Amino acid sequence: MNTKRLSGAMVPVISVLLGLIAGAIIMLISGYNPLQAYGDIFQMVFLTPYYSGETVVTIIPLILSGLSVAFAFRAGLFNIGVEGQLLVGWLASVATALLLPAGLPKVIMIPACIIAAIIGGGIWGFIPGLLKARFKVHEVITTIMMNYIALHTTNAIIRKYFYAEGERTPNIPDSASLSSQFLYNLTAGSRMHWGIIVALIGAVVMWFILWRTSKGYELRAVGFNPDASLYAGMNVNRNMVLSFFISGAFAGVAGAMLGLGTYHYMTINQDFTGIGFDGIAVALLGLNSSFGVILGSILFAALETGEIGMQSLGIPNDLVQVIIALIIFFVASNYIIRWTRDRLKKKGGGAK
Amino acid sequence: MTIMEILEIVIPSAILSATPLILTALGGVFSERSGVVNIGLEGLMIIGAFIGAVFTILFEHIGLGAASPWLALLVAAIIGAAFSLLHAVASITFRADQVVSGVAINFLALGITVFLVKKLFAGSGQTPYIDHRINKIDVPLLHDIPIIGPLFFSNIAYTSYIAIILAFVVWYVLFKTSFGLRLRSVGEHPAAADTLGINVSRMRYLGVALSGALGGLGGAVYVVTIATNFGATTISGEGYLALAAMIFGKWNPLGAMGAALFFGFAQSLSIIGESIPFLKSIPDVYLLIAPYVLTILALAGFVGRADAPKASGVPYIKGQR
Amino acid sequence: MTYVIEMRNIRKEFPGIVANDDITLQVQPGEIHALLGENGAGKSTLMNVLFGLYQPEQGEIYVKGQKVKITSPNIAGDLGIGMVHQHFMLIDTFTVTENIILGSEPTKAGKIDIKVAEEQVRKLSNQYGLNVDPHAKVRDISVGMQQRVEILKTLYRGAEILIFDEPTAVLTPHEIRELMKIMKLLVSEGKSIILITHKLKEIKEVADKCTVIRRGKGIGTVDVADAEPSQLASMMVGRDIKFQVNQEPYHPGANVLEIKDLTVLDSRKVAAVNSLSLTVKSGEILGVAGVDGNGQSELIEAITGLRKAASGQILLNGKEITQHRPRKITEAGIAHIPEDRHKHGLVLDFSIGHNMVLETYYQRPYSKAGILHFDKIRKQAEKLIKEFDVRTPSVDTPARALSGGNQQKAIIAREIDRDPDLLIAAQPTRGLDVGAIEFIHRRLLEQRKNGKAVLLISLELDEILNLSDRIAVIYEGKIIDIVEPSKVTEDELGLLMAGHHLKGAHENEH
Amino acid sequence: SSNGDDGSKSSGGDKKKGFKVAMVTDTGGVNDKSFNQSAWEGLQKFGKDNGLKLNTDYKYLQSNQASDYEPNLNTLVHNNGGYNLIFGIGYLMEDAVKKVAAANPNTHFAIVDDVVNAKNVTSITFKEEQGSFLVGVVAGMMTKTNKIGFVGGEKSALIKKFENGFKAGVKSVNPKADVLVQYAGSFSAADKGQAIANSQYGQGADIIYHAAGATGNGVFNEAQNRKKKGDNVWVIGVDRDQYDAGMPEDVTLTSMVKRVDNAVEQLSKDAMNGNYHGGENLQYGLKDNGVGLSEHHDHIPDNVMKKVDDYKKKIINGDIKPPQTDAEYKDFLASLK
Ligand SMILES: Nc1ncnc2c1ncn2[C@@H]1O[C@H](COP(=O)(O)OP(=O)(O)OP(=O)(O)O)[C@@H](O)[C@H]1O
Ligand SMILES: Nc1ncnc2c1ncn2[C@@H]1O[C@H](COP(=O)(O)OP(=O)(O)OP(=O)(O)O)[C@@H](O)[C@H]1O
Ligand SMILES: [Mg+2]
Ligand SMILES: [Mg+2]
Repeated sequence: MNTKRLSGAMVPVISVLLGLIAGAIIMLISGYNPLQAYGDIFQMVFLTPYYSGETVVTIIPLILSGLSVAFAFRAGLFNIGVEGQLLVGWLASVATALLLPAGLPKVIMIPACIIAAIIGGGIWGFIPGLLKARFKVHEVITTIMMNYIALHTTNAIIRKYFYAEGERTPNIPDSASLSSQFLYNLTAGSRMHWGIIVALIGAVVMWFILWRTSKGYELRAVGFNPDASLYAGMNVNRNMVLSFFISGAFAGVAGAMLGLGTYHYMTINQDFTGIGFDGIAVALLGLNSSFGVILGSILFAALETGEIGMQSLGIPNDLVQVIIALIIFFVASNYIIRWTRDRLKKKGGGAK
Repeated sequence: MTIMEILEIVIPSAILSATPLILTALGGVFSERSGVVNIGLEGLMIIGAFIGAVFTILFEHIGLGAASPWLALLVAAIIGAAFSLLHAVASITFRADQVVSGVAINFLALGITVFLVKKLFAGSGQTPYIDHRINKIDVPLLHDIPIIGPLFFSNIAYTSYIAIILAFVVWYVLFKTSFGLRLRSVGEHPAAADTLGINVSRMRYLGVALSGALGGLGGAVYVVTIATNFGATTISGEGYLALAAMIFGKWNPLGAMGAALFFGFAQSLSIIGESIPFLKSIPDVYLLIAPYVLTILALAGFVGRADAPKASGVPYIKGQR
Repeated sequence: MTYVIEMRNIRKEFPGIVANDDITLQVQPGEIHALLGENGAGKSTLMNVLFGLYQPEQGEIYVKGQKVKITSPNIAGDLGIGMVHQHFMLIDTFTVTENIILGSEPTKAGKIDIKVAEEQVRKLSNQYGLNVDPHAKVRDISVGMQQRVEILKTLYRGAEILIFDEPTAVLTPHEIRELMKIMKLLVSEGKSIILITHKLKEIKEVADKCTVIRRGKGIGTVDVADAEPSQLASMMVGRDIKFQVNQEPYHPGANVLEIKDLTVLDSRKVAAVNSLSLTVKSGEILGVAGVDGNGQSELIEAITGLRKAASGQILLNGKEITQHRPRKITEAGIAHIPEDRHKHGLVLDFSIGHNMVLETYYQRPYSKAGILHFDKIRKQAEKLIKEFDVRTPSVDTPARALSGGNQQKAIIAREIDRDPDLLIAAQPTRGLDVGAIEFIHRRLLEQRKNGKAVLLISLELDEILNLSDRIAVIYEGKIIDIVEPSKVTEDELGLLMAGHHLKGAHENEH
Repeated sequence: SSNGDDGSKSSGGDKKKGFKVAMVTDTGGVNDKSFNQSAWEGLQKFGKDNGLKLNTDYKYLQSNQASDYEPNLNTLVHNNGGYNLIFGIGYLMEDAVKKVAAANPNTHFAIVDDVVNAKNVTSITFKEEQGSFLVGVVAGMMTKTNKIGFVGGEKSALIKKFENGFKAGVKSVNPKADVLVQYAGSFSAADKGQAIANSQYGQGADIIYHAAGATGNGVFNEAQNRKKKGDNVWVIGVDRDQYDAGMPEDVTLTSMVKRVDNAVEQLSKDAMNGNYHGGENLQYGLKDNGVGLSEHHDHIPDNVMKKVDDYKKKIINGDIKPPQTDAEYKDFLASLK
């Protein structure tokens, strides 16, 4: 039993290794030194406090975005709408911070902003959920459409109600900020903030809901087999909507992390942040488990921070994209790994 | 403006912007009808757009003149098909989760093309402009027909007709030929097809390759009729819209075409809206989101449930029960 | 003499199991050769080898004396071998004709010549009395017709040797008799048939020879004319079989389920159940007999809340439960063994343990204040697994990995353990072997003995006749008669099921 | 300051002697055919003219996401022994420049297109409304239909300067002309650019001025299509000389260029000579040739060019102050009557 589970977890690990090897080959072909590149990335991300801190800054929304996608997947739903939910959550948190009296203590302010993001992102997830439950509209289309609606609507709201020079909202008051002098000093001036605690709590919450509560049992049952769930007396439609709400809420909190931690304001966005799409990859890399999502996010963030180092070596940063894509491919095609392993076993071990 | 004047602006423009979506959505139909989900349409369009730009420039360079964009379309279809084989290998041979593999295609396409653009054009993030585009024309004779002439035969690119004709061709192929029957059979019930001696993997490879060809074509058409060069942001979301059009159109080529035209129409309507006096007072955000809201309303209101091909997304493993 | 088919010493392994172990099968031209064996004996596997879907590890195959290597169904087809699979291989959304011609379509300039195809189908259909509608979509036709489509598929390809894998499991007695006729017609036209079944009666009726397989090994081939059914049965199982029969005295109690004038629409908005009335009393098994598709599924769905009733009333212990949500109905005391165990009965990706609390997970002691208590769930699962002899490596094994029989036992354990006032058992033994059937029948009878009501819906007439206290015959959404099993023959029941009233006028002839 | 990788393994040490300058692009990247590219061209010219070494003495870092701005700036603070002057290109980087500058008081920064008030930051802004006014004069005089189009990318304060300056220029020379204004909501939606251009030309406009980045590609495309069919339509390009974008149909009437390159080169020179202009806001307008018409303007007749020069003088000597915002435009219109 245990060994079986272990080998299941080996698949992403091997995929990551294969992806890095493939990336190395591309670098070699293009005339770069992969050892130096990976060495620099490692050195930067793990040994240089500033970049470690910045990596964490990237990790935070990524974990939450990955959780959002993974949660939906567990409930049998495909949420491509994280981008939109994230924008709405971002705006909801920043708007709340700006509208509440700045003098409120942090213990009220920050939870209030995060709750606003949960509600905002949740509603943005709720709508496709409702449309699917009520009208059987395919969630892939609605979530794509909702992304664009979120992009334009949040921009318009910022322009109309929260505009500050520089095409953004004003800064949130310090009482709503997740940043701290302690982390700033610890990481030599990076933007690392307490959102990492929020993200980790998010991971625990997802694990707890799905695996420890009867509601989670229901959500998973509906995800795997709606017919049997209906037979067993579960309200399939309500669960579908709830799953989408929770998924959207995670995405919304991811947005809040940008607003309360990374930037302290919201910009008028010309395009999507990309965090939602990365979240899909992270969720799949992490086999839709909380812990896996955390590991996947670390890998992604490390590679993204590493881009800065690669640029300094003159390696086009798009190579990182390619490596990430290859890793995803290898994870997806995990059968290739099993297949190879079985081949090797057959050759090596002979008949049982 | 009179209604006719508005339509004369809106309809040709809707058809033009719908064209890449139609082509790509048709590709999606092929792939999903064969049982392979293709989230990677965006990536296939990116590849096509890249090839469309690079090869038009190359062909112009070697003196092929006005034929350049047309030949580039051909190359884009071929390379698109070749690139999509990655998705095919992963999801058919190696039983990958097809959604994941599609997402990987999207990442990979963007990474590789931008990387190559930089390699090819001295560090530049985008290609130069192409000189020879596929232009919008007035179809001789036909554009003089009253009413429909100005709407459907003026200010239109031949690629749009090609896309529309292709939609009918794909429909014909899928529903009237033995190839189509076989392709659909492996998407509905691969085991049944297998027992009748149909090579499930081969049909699925073909389905995916055709989606690559059409997706590549879609991306290239976008470049040679609209964008005129290629950069990282040239294709941003069009592939996802094509995916939506395919689902909206219920996996039917003609439905997909209708949905893509609907998207195009909604967008051009929202653009012309700003010039129509009584719509002018509406804040522009409403017009910006109108196409997406309309789509959702249309789906919820009268399109309703659509059933995907039954075996779509499920790897076929011989002999598994 | 040359055999039309000779399979010599076939061995086929699956990971961890030898499905066929040195099996030899010899079929003579123009005969119906039965292949008999328990569930999992290896019958389908052997035929899949013959049909080119599996490659054997060992052994040789001869067709009409020629040694052949059948590496794909195409080659099997070229050799004149056709197979009607146990699970129909039909594409729902295609028409009958499309299903038949798929893979060898008549074309004209690349276009399928659908006119020619339909004509060919019609001709074949008439020639063998198969009576199918070439235009109909497969999802709209009856199971019996679907099977005839499967037969046509093989004939269309010019098959000389037809393999039927458990063709009667899903048919009504009438349809079975039709099928037997068709098979006899086919052999009289010179074709040879291999018939897989575990029904001895059928073998006696049509087969010439019978090869018995047990646990992957060939036990022997006998002339059917010389063999007693009991002999075949013990060859198959390796021991003697007792059939369960309802022999205890019948003392019905109060009405548990009362259905009054119930009308239910099917997915196409047609009344599948048509002002139907029925009562089930405590201490009785009420069997519902009927040809598949006469409203049985919709009736059950309406009772259990899975489908809305259009009109009428459903009362449980005198209390109205019409239009209630499934959960309320379950809690009111109805348990349900669903006819499709994969679709409704189990979440295949959950462990078998978690499946054991599918309807009760939210109640104490399995969950308190919304938090699951895994120790309690595990205890319950272990108890049920033991009590009902569910063979599974562990409580944590995914339900998917269990065999069909064991999956069914798990569902029955779960449902009976809830001690329901009314147990609805829909096709509880479909596709199971005699051992498993015996077990399940005993459980149903126990329910009755404990004073509970059982509503048994089955297409197996034997099952209905052996277990029921009363038999309600359903036809076109109505109960057209209620009879006592001791006072009716199988033939009479068959007539009723076809809509013919026993006494008096023939109202519903067709 | 104490943060980051100080990269001292590379040559380091002689920081005082060798002047090093670098820039961080916004997400548009160094080849956006717009201000990032222009800035990099300026920096390259400076580097070559002064014999600096690419990638060590002068370099750029590209930002892939908005969240890269800060780490990229910080990297340059320490990379290769630290750069003396670091440019942040684009208003999107305002906040990042402000923060990093505050944390690194010994490094000099410059921001293009926005203002950061700090001792060690030089702000470079352009008077886009002045250049736009001049191309507005061109359009106002040359239109045959009295309909002119303006296509914007995102509706931002910056792009509003283009719009209002342009409209003011048009109205100054041709009060009867009507300016159709439309924003695409994106700088990268060529299809929308084309659709808007189609709509504006379709409504009779014969000249369109775009300030919409790659969205403008669609505007050019539409114009080229129409020109090919014999319509006499024009596009006015933006940011740099967009002559090439209009070829081969030659639809570029002129472009409103913004000499980010000159500004970057000039500031780099000054800084190398010890004058960092710290805390100053350097505004480049017509006077400094920071904005203006591109060299390609062959299709503009002399009388129009003369008028343009007249207005240029008036703007330079302050007789005319082209409006930046909607409110200023309203006032400007009123003053015309
Ligand atoms: N594809 C497969 N992979 C692994 N094991 C298999 C496979 N197919 C069959 N088996 C196993 O091989 C054995 C023989 O199966 P087979 O289907 O031939 O039995 P059968 O005699 O047809 O039974 P039934 O009466 O239930 O149809 C069973 O134990 C079955 O579980
Ligand atoms: N495709 C497959 N791959 C792996 N194992 C399989 C496969 N099919 C069946 N099995 C295994 O083979 C065994 C028997 O399966 P099968 O469905 O034939 O059982 P069955 O004959 O219906 O059993 P029962 O006697 O309980 O009715 C089970 O343990 C099942 O898990
Ligand atoms: Mg079985
Ligand atoms: Mg079988």
